[in-house]
Amino acid sequence: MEKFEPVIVAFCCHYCAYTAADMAGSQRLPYPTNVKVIQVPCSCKVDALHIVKAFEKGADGVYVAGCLEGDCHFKNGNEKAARRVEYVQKYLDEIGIESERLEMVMMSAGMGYRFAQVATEITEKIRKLGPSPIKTATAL
Amino acid sequence: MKSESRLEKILAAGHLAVTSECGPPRGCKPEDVVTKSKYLEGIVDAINVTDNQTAMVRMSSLAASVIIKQQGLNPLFQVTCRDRNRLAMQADIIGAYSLGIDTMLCLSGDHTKFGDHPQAANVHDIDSMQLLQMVKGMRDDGVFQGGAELKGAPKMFIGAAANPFADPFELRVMRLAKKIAAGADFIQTQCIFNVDKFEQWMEGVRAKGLHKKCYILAGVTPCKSLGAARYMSKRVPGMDVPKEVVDRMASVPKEKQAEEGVNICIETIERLKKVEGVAGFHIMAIEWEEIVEEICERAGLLPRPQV
Amino acid sequence: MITAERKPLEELIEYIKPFKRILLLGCNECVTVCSAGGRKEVGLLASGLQMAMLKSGNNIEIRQHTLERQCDPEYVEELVPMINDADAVMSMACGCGVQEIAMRFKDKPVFPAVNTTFMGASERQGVWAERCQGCGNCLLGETGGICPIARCAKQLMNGPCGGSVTGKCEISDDVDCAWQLIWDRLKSLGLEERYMEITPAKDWRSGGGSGPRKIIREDLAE
Amino acid sequence: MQNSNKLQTQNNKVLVIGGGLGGIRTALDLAEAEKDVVLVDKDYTIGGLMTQLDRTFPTNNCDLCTLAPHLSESNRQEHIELLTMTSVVGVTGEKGNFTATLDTQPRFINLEKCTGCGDCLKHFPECVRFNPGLDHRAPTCMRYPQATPQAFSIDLDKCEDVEALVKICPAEAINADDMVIRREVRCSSIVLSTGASLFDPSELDYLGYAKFPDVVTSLEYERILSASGPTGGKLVRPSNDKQPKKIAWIQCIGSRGLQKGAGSYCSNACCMFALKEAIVTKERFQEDIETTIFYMDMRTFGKDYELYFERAKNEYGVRFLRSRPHSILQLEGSDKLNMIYTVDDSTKQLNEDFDMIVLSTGFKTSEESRKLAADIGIELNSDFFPVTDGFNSVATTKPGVYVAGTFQSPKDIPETMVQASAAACMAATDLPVLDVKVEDTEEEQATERDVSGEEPKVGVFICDCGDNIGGVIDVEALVEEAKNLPFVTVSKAEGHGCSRISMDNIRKTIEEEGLNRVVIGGCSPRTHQAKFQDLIQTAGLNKYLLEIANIRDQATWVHSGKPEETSKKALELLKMAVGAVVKAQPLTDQTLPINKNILVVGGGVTGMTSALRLAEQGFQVYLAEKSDKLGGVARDIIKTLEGNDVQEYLTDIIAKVQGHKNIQIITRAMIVDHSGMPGMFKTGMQSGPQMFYRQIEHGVTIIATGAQPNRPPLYLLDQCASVRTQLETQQFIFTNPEVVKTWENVAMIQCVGSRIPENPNCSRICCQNAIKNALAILEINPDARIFVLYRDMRTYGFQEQYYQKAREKGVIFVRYKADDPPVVEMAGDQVDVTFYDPILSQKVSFTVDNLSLSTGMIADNDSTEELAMIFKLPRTGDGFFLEDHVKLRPVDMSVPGFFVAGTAHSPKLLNESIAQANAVAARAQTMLARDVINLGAASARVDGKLCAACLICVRACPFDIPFINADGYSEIDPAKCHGCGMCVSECPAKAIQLMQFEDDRILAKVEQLLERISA
Repeated sequence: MEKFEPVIVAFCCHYCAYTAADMAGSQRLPYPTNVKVIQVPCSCKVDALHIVKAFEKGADGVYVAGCLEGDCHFKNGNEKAARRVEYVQKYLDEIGIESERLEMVMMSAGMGYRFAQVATEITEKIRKLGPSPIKTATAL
Repeated sequence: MKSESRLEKILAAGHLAVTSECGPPRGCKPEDVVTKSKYLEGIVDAINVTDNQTAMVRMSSLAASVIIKQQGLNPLFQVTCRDRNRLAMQADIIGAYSLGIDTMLCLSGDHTKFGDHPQAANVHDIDSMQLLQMVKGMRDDGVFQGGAELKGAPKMFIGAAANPFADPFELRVMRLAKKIAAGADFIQTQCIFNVDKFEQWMEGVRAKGLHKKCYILAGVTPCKSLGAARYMSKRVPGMDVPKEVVDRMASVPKEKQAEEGVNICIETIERLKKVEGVAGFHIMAIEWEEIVEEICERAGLLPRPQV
Repeated sequence: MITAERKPLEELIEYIKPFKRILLLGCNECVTVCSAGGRKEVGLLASGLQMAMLKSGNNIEIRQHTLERQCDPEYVEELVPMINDADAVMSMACGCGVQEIAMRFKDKPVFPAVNTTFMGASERQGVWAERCQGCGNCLLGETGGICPIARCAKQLMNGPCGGSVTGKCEISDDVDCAWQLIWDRLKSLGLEERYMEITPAKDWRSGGGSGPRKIIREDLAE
Repeated sequence: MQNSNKLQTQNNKVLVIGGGLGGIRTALDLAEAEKDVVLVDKDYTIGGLMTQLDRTFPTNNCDLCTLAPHLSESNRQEHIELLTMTSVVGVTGEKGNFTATLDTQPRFINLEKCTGCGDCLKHFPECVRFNPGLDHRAPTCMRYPQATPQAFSIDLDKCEDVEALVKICPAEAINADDMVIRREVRCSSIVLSTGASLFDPSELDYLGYAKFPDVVTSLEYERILSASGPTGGKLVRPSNDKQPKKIAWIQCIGSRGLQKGAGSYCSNACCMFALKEAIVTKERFQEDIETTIFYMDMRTFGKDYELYFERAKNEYGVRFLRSRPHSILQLEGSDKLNMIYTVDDSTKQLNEDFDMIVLSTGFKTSEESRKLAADIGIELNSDFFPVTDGFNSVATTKPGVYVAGTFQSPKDIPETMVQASAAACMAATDLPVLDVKVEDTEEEQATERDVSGEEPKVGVFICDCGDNIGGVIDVEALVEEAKNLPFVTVSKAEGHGCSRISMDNIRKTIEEEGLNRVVIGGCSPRTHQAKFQDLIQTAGLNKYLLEIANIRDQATWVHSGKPEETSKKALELLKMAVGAVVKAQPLTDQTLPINKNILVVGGGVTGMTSALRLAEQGFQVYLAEKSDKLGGVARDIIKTLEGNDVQEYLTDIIAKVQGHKNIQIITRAMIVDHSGMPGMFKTGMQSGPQMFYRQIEHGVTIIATGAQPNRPPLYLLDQCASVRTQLETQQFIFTNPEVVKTWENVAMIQCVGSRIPENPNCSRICCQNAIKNALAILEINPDARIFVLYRDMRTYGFQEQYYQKAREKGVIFVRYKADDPPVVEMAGDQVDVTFYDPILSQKVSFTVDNLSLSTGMIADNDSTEELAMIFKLPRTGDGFFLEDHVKLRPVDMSVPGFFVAGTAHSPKLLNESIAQANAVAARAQTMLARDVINLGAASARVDGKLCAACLICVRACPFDIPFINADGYSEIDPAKCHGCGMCVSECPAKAIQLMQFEDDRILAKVEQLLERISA
């Protein structure tokens, strides 16, 4: 079997995380290619359904990236998103998908280095976890 | 006289009554009931027999009451609304009376959540107020709760509980009045540690003349240890153990704590004796029945009067 | 409204294991409002079941549909074209909805996906609390509009037990003492003396004590 | 832009000097009001001090994302000519007709051509200015992706091979022959917002700043905390890179005349700055770190600042010591800093070790600013700050020249923003009023093609962005692969996609091929979406039929050394974009016509000032006052601390307001209803003695309802004739000087009814009030003995000088503690005051002839509550109206079209209220200058058929926009929706969609990315 390269979806809020990704870009901070960003206006826009669907379609990892606590452009969307992520993590456990495959992270717009660091750490973590059980099951 | 109850006689004669309690065993060991009740022989006027206390299954209060009765002592049969519907309760009351039990206490009962069968349904077909009404109806009017006539009415001396420390405080005197209206002949209160608050409650009781309408037995408990004091202050709902009591327990070495607990209890009794309307004491020495004698002795409650 | 909570996935998987094609049904009434069985939860459950089954090597087909109301036969009739394609139905409606499906489609297995919990109100976003037990003989008029049967852990009808502390019930700090609430209400209505009236033992026949209940409005019933 | 050919000869512009936060605000306010601005800054990018801050008080937010749009916006404004690396070398002329001489240093980069690709930086890092300031001792400039202008600057002195450098630029933007350009700009008015420098503590040996690396200034500490700072946000001691365990702040360094070279004033912002740093430190390390602030008076007088102070004390456990540290030493062999200090009024010397010590250094004006002031000819005070008008703090001694921000006086960000807007307002009054508006922007609006019913035809255009994309991956190969994606009709490489030629090509291709969807593979939509939206619009497509795949920032820039994987990822990003664009639907921006009338609620000085400014600009203003007279609280004030005559000012402005043809005054007005949306409000009110009902239509609402003097029943107030509020005291002094002459003892008690649990905030105005009255009493009766019993003297800014003067004149200041307040008893006509004297360490008692209580101001809760309900405006816990953004939008409210000014916002002085009134006028004009408001298209839309009316969206919305309408389903007003999508993701019936971010569009991305796997 070829080397496992996880597919990771990163839902990034426009105001902080997506801007931090741009920041990582302009500072040329490297991170693995496995992370694919989907832009949302606020991390609270990320529906539980989007996350679950991503896993159903075969994502190995998903993370939702919002602003730092207290910094949400829409008052408290990021805190709401964090609670939702926790809820979906429990559901993933029920389904039999390791909840560590889903994460909420927070960063400010200026934290390019953190964006790259998070992307790297999460990719490493998922790599260690191996392919998502759903992916394995569909491959059979 | 409403009944043949020894407790009623003591109270009616104007003596300070003394009751204590005895938790039935968690198994078929009638000798345990005997041992525990023997500690109280000649010390108290009636022995409360708890009904699945703290929602833990024990020998039925009816059976344990009968065993105590067989010892020639006076059981105080406790009945809670938690475990039985009105049919079962009335059946037990008739049964108890038929076996010579003439004094009872009507309670709501601790919630099953706290016991060893949290899965069990809480019956609560009727509440403690309605239970009082029901027993009074059986005794005075000779009818079942459903309206049918009783052939031979149970002449019970009817008790109820009161907790002067629970909230809403302003309702606590009214609630007592309501229980009296429903049929309570005597009252046993929650353990008193906060005497100030109890006095405040009694003031309200006297203002309404309730102490003249029923007998109020003030509940007291000796703390066996600092841990017990802390537990009661923090964990038992509706229990008011002021910080001074806990501090006082904490101020003595461990081996002296039981002694200190007894001291506090006796001082409390002495203080309560001066409160107008207190007709006696209900000494709850949970799993420490042997200490009751010392408390009564030192509090000047012995020997018990003969009636 | 009627409130419900999704059953653990494990239990649901056991139900559908023998089947290949499942029709997962939501209801746009109470269970939507309490976020237990609306379109969104149907989507989440469909996806979750699909994945859980895949993991155990079963590739099943789940179709999703949400009815306006599952406890009315006319709405249930909508399902006729879909029902034949399904080996079994799993309903996210309350117990009433599940039974309606079972009655209408006699030869189709139907399973509940939620536990119907209580009749309640939404205290705030995401929090629902029991308010009524449908005793059939409402005494809210006597108790200041707060129900001691549904909201007192001991169903006390004549006042608070000794476990009421600072407005909370002894069974949990999260539960308000119903009698504290009743008393506060009576006070603010100036009806304190009402407390002194003893509520007699309740007649439970109206509360289901004499078997399953039915309401018939002669003027409407055909 | 430097090389732009715009005519420099018209005098209908405003020159704004200084591109910090304040300068940007001034320029934006003017530009949005359609006034031309020249904004100059000596640095090579704008942003000033703000860009160096980590987080700002009192919300502890990182404000970059709020500030950033301001910065890029300023670049897009056609009315702003931005001249960076430029300084003003001379100014001649007068109001209405100034000529400024400007020198622009060579950047060696042509901004018109530069795409910000960074190739020059990559190859010649040593000679390109882009790196963040990594030396925490010399914070220079923080870089952030929104840098404006988005271009680099070359330091040619450091470049060895100029030719090679020039060649490296793919856009041919490097111009080695660039040189200093001198030009003249004519302008009607000038705004100085050059900011201030910070006090340099190096000279103060005893603080050891020059000797010990672990002694830092507060700004340096800020940089250490900052994620973009030298340590990447890791808090470490500069001496050993280890995390400190104990940190101390020392306040008032360079302020209050305390040190050699210090200003005589209070620097205003340092207390909050230190609190914020201590709190952020505590937030990050909790128990792990001890924080102590050594202070003289905690001056937390701003809106809700006192609560922040309380939180620091009680929630975060920051330790506060009222103390003046004596010296800082480092003992032999120790790596700790040893501080010797005394506490409170004790003389005992204490000794304590710290790992780091932060010096809260104050503001001072820079030599450059002083020189500029001299060149322009404005007067400076003894502390080298401009002398300004007593009632208009932005007006200098020279007509037509205004000043804002920290160059005016030391201040924090919100006050800087207020003054910046106020300066914009004043500067605009000097411009010639233009009657005819030039309509030149709408000329080439192409008609939009109806694409509904068409099969999607997607065009993919991939930029190589020079080497940025093309140098990493094979763009041609990517173009070929993109051709195979579903619905893709055309796939092309486009060089620099954002260059004029490429844009032209794309437009032609769209038209020729009849494309109906466009995907750009290039850089960030954050910077380029608007540009490409404009482009496809000119090609006849709805601007929302566009997706941008950010293959530069998210692929080629960040995966160096892995060309193969990078290509794969770029293709995946394109696939996702194509999948999503296929689902895209044409959307219409929400626009609303604007009603240009203004309703000002409140006829005090604030309301009148705003009304007058707007009326002068030709707008129709309705001024509603609930009482029967104009003037408000100012009617009871006689003079200001500085001695200016309030009554004279008031009489004057009332006359002007009453005489202005554009102002309609409605007295005894009671607002009863309100409806409509921003730009087209309807407000109903009852007015006049008969309470007639009338309705006013207006586009903007200004809340200037003021506050009321507090009158708590404390210290015998209203029980004893010789107890007076400070307001009453002032009146008494002026009307009964002969009685004042007889006074032997006078006491004043501060914080009466303020900073207490029931009213936790500081009333801000009382300390200066006490000083004002104390000085006035001494003027009449120099022998009077005056005790001021205080908790903290909060004489911020230049008020400090009057505080010092009062001390010199013998006023006795005695501090009392909140838990041991003074006791007063009636003693006949007099009053006995007993208080604890910390110096004598005992209680002392005096019989006083007059007791003045500093009772401050409170919100007029009854009326603010009702107004808040009618207008749906948020309020603070203590009943003041809440602004939209505490720092950056201090007079805008969260409901668009609403502004707040004066004491309705929080207690403040008259001139501070006037500044806000002017600021509000400027902010209102930015809205009123437009004919319509564009609200964008990203709003939530409810499908009524699916809605279960569950109220979940109603409760979830952070802005309270959804409601259940008369038809029984949820309705969301697109004009009010902020577009976060919270309701969408919470809706249990899936009945809501957020336009532009519809679920199927997001899921299409997920599916496209993972398609290969599930297939």
